[in-house]
Amino acid sequence: MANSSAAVAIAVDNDASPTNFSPEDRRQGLRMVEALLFASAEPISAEDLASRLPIGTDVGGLLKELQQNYTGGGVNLIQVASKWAFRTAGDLSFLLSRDALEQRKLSRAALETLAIIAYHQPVTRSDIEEIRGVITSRGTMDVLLETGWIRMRGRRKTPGRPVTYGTTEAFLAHFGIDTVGDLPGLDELKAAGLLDAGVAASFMVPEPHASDDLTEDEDPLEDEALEAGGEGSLAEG
Amino acid sequence: MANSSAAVAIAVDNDASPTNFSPEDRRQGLRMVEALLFASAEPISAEDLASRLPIGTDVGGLLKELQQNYTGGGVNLIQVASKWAFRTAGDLSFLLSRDALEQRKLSRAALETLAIIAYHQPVTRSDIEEIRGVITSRGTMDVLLETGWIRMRGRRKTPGRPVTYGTTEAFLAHFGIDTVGDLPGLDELKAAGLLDAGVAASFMVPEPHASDDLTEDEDPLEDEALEAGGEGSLAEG
Amino acid sequence: MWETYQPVDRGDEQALVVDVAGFEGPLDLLLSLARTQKVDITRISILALAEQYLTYIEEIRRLRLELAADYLVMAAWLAYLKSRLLLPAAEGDEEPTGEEMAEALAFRLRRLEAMREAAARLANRNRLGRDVFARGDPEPVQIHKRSEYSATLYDLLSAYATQRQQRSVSVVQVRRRQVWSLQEGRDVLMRMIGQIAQWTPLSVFTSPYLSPEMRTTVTASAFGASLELVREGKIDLRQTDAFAPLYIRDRVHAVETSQEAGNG
Repeated sequence: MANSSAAVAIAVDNDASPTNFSPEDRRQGLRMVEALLFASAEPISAEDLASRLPIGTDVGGLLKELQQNYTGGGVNLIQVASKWAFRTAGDLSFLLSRDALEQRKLSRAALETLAIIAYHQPVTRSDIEEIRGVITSRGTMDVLLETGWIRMRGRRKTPGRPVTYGTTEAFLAHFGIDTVGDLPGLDELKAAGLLDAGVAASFMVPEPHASDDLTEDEDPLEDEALEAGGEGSLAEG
Repeated sequence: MANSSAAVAIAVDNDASPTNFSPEDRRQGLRMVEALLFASAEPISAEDLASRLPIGTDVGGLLKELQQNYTGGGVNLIQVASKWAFRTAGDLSFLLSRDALEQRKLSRAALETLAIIAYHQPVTRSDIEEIRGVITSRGTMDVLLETGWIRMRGRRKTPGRPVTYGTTEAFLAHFGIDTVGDLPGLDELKAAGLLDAGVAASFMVPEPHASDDLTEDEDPLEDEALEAGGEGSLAEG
Repeated sequence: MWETYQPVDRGDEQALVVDVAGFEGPLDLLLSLARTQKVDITRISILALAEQYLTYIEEIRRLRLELAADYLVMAAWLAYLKSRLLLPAAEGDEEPTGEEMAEALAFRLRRLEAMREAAARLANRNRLGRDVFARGDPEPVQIHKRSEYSATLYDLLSAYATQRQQRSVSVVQVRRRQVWSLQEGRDVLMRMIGQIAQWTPLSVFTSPYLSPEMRTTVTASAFGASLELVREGKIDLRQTDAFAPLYIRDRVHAVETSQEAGNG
């Protein structure tokens, strides 16, 4: 993940050979970035912005400037899911609670499972069960899949080829996280060895890995698995 | 309209006896107004804003200040029907529209019509219908005009003054021919196997009129015809 | 969002009689018991914890409460762990030592605890649609579809030649066959379905258009159009038997009518 976001920065920098952009061009560029981001409810990537702006626009620089301009305001420019979005300032949540969408309350089991998937991804159902020490009910996974916050990534290259799970962009967007590497407390957990397999060295619990690319010990999902995911994961348990 | 917004301003001013609001309170008020307007699905009236802000907040003043802050930016705070909303700056509306190019094939009817226009130009819609033996649908002509391969040349000097059609430079460019005079004639079509050798002796393939100049029995198009081409051609049929 | 974890107060004997169903498995129960040691989970006494767990399980069994197998398996394992911790390991023992086993359990408890904290941290973040909000009235990008047509000279010439040739032959025909296009059939139906809530034979819709020689084409295109409308959810189509008359009904209208009937 860190790698891919570095790649983005480089790509943007490459584009942005700020050749002969006048201060006026720059001001106009800033207005355009502001308008594009403001108009969209969904986060937009720097590449996407670049593709909609004059060639050579220093998108990275403009984004930083814009972010600076909005700092401390009632609306902030934030980075989520490796993209950019305007969001109301977090401290004003009391003011806007009236607008809050009715959100489905996740059970404690579901939230715990979500956290395990986020911090340990790619992770199989039996990994989750090993950590929680209890069978994961079918309903828990269904609820999480329904939120769109987790997805089936692939299959682990181990006997039984269990389905692996990971988080989605929607997860990052919902929780206001830029990349999986930015999960709160991730470094401390890593340092404490709590993301290591530890007990049963027979299976691997790698570091969170949300990139769409499969890891070495993952195979792609076949179509059948995507449709009948429940069945696939049952076989695992 | 102007009246009702004046009334609002007065009402707000009445509410807003800015008693003892510190600069910090004012800054916070501005942030709140900004966040509320940003998150709202529709424009909000000053009264509505006031009802969600601390009592005594100078909503009118804050709105003016906020509007000032956004002036010249990519997004503006505007008044619609005496309510307030953020909107993309008018001069940047082009950012919010995108062209999607779609590759399409011409229908059989359009191809036939196009070929008839090419060979028989200048030709009216009823000429085409006589040659094809079917009514030319409005859509067919629209599609052909959209391709840029045909154009309205003028009007025939006959009762009803029907519009005459011909091909364009773009037509020649697309089909890779220099002039319409280079379109294959009867013998060439036969040689190419496109026409049966035994076609009736009376069967003729016209020599296309290659010049952009109007023929003797054509009048120039009036400007109105260019604009309301559709209507003009309806009248013909 | 996050149901706060409520450690069961086990300060006295009364508290031991707790519904075991409230726990999410033996690890959860162990974590909960560990809290009663009132020490940092990293410095917990596994031996004391094992004893607590076993006491608890015995109490539950004494009360003849049902226990899931998981809890009993854990109890058996903890009893074994206890014995390993209390008795010196035999010479050449291949099995893990009591300390290793205790450490493994402590690790699992720490890890579960850490994941719970992580879950709570996630749940308490400023969340989209709850604490922070996106633009409420986004201005979507308008996509203007522009078509680019392509055709080859061959397409053009063969269309021309074929058409002219067919036509030169068909001139002989006395009368041009009239065809009711799919579009026309569709237009007629669209104009009319708004008015028809009850099942109506399709032929009623087309009859004003029927002349003997046109009957076939009209019926075919009206039928084709009606299928398209069914697909778009605008009308319902019904036929009781093969070759029986087709009935159609305006779907929107029909729904409203049935609702009214339901209310009345």
